[in-house]
Amino acid sequence: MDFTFTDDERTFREAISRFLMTEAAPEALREIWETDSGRSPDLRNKIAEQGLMALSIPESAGGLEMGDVAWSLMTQELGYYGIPDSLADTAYVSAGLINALPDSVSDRQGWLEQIAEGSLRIAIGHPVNPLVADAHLADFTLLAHAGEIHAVPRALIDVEHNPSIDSSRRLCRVMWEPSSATRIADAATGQPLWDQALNRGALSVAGQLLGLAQRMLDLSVDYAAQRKQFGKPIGSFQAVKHHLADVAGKIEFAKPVLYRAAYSLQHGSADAALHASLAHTACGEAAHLAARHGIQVHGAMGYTWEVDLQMFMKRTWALESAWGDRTFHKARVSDAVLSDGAALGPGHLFGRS
Amino acid sequence: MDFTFTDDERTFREAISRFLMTEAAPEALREIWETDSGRSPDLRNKIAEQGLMALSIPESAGGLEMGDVAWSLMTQELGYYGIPDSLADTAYVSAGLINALPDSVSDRQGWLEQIAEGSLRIAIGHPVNPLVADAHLADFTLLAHAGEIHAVPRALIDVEHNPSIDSSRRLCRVMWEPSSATRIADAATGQPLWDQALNRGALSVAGQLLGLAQRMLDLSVDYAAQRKQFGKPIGSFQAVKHHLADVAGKIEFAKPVLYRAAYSLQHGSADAALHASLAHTACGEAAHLAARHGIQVHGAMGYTWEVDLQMFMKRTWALESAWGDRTFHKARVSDAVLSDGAALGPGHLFGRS
Amino acid sequence: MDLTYTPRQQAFRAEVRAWLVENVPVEKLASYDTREGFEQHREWERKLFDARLSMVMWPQELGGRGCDLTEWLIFEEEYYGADAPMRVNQNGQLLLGPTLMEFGTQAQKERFLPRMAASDDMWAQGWSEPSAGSDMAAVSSKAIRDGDHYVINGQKTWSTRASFADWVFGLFRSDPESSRHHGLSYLLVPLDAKGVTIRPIKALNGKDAFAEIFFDDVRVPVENRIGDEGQGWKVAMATAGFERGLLLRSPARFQQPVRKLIELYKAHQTEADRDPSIRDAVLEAWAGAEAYALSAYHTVGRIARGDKIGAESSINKIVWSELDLKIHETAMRILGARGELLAGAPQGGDVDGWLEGFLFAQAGPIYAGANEIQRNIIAERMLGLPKA
Amino acid sequence: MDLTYTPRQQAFRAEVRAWLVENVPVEKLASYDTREGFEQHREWERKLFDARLSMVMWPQELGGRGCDLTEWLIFEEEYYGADAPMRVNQNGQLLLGPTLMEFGTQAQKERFLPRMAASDDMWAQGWSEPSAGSDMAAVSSKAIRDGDHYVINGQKTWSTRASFADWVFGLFRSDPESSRHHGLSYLLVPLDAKGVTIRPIKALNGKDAFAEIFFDDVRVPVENRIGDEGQGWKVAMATAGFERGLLLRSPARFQQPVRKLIELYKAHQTEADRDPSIRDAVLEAWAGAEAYALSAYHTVGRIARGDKIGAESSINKIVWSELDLKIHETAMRILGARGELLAGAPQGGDVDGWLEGFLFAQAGPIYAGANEIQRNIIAERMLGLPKA
Repeated sequence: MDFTFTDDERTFREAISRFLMTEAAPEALREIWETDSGRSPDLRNKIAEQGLMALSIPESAGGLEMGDVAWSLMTQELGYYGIPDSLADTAYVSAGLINALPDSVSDRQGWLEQIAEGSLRIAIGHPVNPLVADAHLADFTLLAHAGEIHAVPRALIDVEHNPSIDSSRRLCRVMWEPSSATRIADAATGQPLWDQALNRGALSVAGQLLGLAQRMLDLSVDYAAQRKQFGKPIGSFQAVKHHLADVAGKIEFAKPVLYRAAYSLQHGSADAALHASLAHTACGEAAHLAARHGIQVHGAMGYTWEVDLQMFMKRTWALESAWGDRTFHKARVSDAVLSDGAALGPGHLFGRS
Repeated sequence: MDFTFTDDERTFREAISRFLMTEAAPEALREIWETDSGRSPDLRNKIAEQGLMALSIPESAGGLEMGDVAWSLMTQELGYYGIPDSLADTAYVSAGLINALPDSVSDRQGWLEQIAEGSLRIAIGHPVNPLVADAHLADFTLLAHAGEIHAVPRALIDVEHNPSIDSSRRLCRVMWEPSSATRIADAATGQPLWDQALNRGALSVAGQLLGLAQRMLDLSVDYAAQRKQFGKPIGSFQAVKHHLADVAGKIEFAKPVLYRAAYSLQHGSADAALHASLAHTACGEAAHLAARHGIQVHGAMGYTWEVDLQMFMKRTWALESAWGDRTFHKARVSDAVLSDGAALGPGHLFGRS
Repeated sequence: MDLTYTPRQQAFRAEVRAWLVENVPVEKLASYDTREGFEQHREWERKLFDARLSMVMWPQELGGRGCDLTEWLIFEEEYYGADAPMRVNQNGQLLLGPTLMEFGTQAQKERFLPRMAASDDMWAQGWSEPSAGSDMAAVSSKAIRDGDHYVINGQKTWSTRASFADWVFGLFRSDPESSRHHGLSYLLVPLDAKGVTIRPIKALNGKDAFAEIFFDDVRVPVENRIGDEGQGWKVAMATAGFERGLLLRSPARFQQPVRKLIELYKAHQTEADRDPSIRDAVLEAWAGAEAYALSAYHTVGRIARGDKIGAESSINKIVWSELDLKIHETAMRILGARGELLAGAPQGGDVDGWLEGFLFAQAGPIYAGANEIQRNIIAERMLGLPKA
Repeated sequence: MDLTYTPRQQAFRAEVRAWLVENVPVEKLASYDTREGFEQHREWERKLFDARLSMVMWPQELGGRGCDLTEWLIFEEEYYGADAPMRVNQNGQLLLGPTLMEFGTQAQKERFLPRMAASDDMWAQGWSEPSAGSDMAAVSSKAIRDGDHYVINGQKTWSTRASFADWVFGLFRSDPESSRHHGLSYLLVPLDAKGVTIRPIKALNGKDAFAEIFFDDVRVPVENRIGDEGQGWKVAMATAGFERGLLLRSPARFQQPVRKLIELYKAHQTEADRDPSIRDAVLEAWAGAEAYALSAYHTVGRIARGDKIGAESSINKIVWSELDLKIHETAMRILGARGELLAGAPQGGDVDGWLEGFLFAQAGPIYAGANEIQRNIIAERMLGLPKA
């Protein structure tokens, strides 16, 4: 029993955090969002140079062969710095799915190598998401057809843009025709991989939401410590303190929920779905509260476009319902916990193997 | 449209309040609870002298012929001063039921007169309550048998006591045999009266809960203004202020909900059940919050037997589930609001006539 | 207690309803936080005024109908029930209007009120300054007397839709030696005056919902002052009472979205019921709107009877702002993944105005005095707890 | 990260489980807030001690087994999972015990710790004074040095079960000129000493759960002092850290009632589901207990790795106390009208211990530092916000 991260994992996280702090400052993100594609190939290349795209790629394909547990730290950084969807969708969720494909899929090895080196952008159209993020500029999109997995090149899809309140989001309705040429897995192979991808997507979002929560808390603490009203920093008022203390509490207690879920997924636990859904709801609650109390503490400033808080709030409100909305995940938790013979109570914390 | 009380109603309320303030102080109540019966005939006689027992009795039977609207003020006083169940059960709920009986019930007029003069104590065993309050010392108990109404003298029932956390409660399981001798209304007549009695009982409890909430708020404000910690009255700390402000808000906004329900009941509105259930939940929430924040503000003192707060908290926790628990009333609200064709939205506030 | 409407009240309701059926635009107006939408709303207000439905409580001679508060509640029920456009000139009509009626000279009333009711003049408020926030007395903008003019220098901020408005009203420090509540004067300033610069502030939704107003040697004549010189605080506070708070957010404004929330819930019930908290939240929202409306009628009755309404207005502010959040949070939960889509997104479906409403609801607990301040007021003025 | 138990941990779990199956009393012990129940619990503690299961983390030579925190978590899971009796001597074992281990002399350790582990000595704590509340440094009870004794005068209050206990520990002002945190000494006082008077304080449930302790010229020898004279505050604070907070409320203590709450809900599901918030609250309670347990394991891992745990203990306190309230509130909602019945009421049915637990849960947000204070600590020490 050791519920901690390795030194490697922690060191890597710190490096990524330092890197993003300078390379993905809010001003830079705002500029990127103003572009047509909403994405910066330059930033993405730099991130790939840091090795992040290779995180969970097997060593045999040039990767670092870490897993969901390491991603549970990295996704927090992606959230904290508001990194757009395509990165985690490619390097974490799609990479996980492709890695689990049978060797018989001829492109598998090549794709993994390209992901690791940062030259491939993949969108993923899981049925739980009504729209596909970043399909407009992905090299190909992984799409589902009755359980089958299709890898559909950009040229073979039509996209219809759906603007989101989160300016960093690029959501597409994808129109396409399934064919044997695009199919890379039949339904028997594909469905379990889609199920896994759902859990991985949910954890990706959970980690990002936790990072967003921390970012909004940090912004709010800074603001409350500086902003004065009635002759005092507003952060000295008990009401403000208690708002932010509650956010800190939610964040601290959501972390281990996320980490257990990542571990369960990485180790193929039978409870992975339950744990992932609980993580999605716990991190979502933390982020939702951080947004609410964040704007409250910021006062009217928090309601403006120019103060950075808005970027992270809006991303929170968008991601809360990504890879399964709250209703979806709460229902999965409810079904599992209330099922006959569910293993509950002391001693059952780490689930079935 | 006039959503206010008459001068008569308000004057009477103030008189009752002044009377109970001196005659039903907490020390006196504690003494009464220590007695075997848990009731004080002396206090009850004095209350009758004030005219309260006669409040909704017709003038022809020596009463004041006021109605549910007036009772919505009086029940708050009963709650504020922690007056035991039998008073409202007799003078309000049972009196309402008896008053609605057909003239053919020979005892009807006599009972009304005796209620008005304070010489009759009636318990009422509505099926919504698993136990009957004060049946052990009632002259007779109104009991239901498949919709029929029976008035069963004390001698014809057996009671089994069930101690409550609220020391003022005397809850009895009542064992009895229906017979034609005790039947005062058949099912066709009786069922609508039982339904009305349920609404009246719910309103009786709602008013008392609101009074309890106000009492707990007042006790907490007094305590917070006097008690010092860290060199200041704890009432000067924002957290304490906000706790108590929230309670005040709940109370203020529950009042008109109660008053509308009383009006609907008095005027036989088709929405009386919905309005009564909403009042029960709104007043219950106010009282529940007043208890929680009350004990929090009182700190360890609030957890003791000797500080009066406990009397009103425990009565709150008991009454919250009397005459329909929260689940029951929320379900009635839900059924009505979500029913097809429910009249919702602006302009439908006062319901169907 | 009589909870029925008089024949006169019923007739008024019928008249308002009939007029609205006839006149409410079928197509939704553009957002009034855009120039285009602002002018569309001005036109609508003009139409309301022509039907003497713009300010129903104002006296006949000012273009109103002398309605009482109960009739106003009825008007609002019909207005929101008909999904009529949002009111664009409320800062003038609800904040400045009553102030003028109480403190304005006859000339001022005649000059400003009818044009305000008709929205010929659109008003922005100038309460906040950059370092003030919820502390309304932190005024540093100066208005120095120069003969029969004041010369204004300083800055106001958070002025709603000032980018499009015609006039601004606010407090200015006419005694430069004074501090806090003292030495302030209540002035009306045309926004096209020389020396006025307006810088829009983009809101969360990217629209120019607010503006900063800079005053650089702006000259306004003394007849633009309401009340006495140096008495601005008293003037501003005198009409900040309960009634105005109620006018700002009529119950119908929440009853109507709750009705729609219930419809939204029913349309998605099978999915929504998988999270039982949604049905509960829908019913809580309904109960909240009911309680808010009942409280309004109750208060109107008490006002009519002559009761003084005090810190209850702070409770009101907290209740409606939290209710509005609850309504929109719940709608967003029901909409799930589609909730983030902007109006006009092809896959938006019945996302409708819920997202915009959700964003706007975020401001509720902040503006018009942050809810933390309101809770202090309740605790100190209503419950008598000691100041910190 | 490795979330599996080692064979050694599994074997320990199996051993504890087997022992508990064999030994946990079939009939529930009487409440330890009564003299009778207190002595029943003392007997049970003695039995635990004989099996070296009383203080599993204490060293072998003090009657423990030198377990680490993970093994302790396992022990607690089995203990609460077996519905074993509540621990009656925790004030001594968890508060004074670690203090003695860190600051006690060898002689003090040998004199007090084994008897504490065996509950031969039952300990009451003497932190609070009548005017102190959450302000622990507001100590006015005096302990004046007189040769090799201290002479104690003053009063302590809120001393849990002091009516039945053998000893009390607490802070006393040994320097009469000092104030606040200075000049305090940490003393151990036998409750049968001359000059000690105990007045029980009845709790909400009518039981003598607390007491006031009056000291009237009570003489205790200097060897009953822990740490240096005047250094009592440092001694008291040094062991008030996270670990102790965790020990006070192990996750299993909430996982077990949540398991029962789910059973209660399922037994009443048809009725309970008529209010959808009940199912939601049941699941929230489960999620809360999971998160609390996960946080404990995570923290234990971090402590093992050498991380410093700071203001997180304040979060812990808030979380478990609010979780406990939620669990019991929800149970009371499910029980409805029967919830008010005392244990032993003929119609109580499965009301069981829920009411007692509900009452006790009310104290959670108050004792061990009120939650308002904990939130201040989080904001100031963890987030760095300025003091008021």
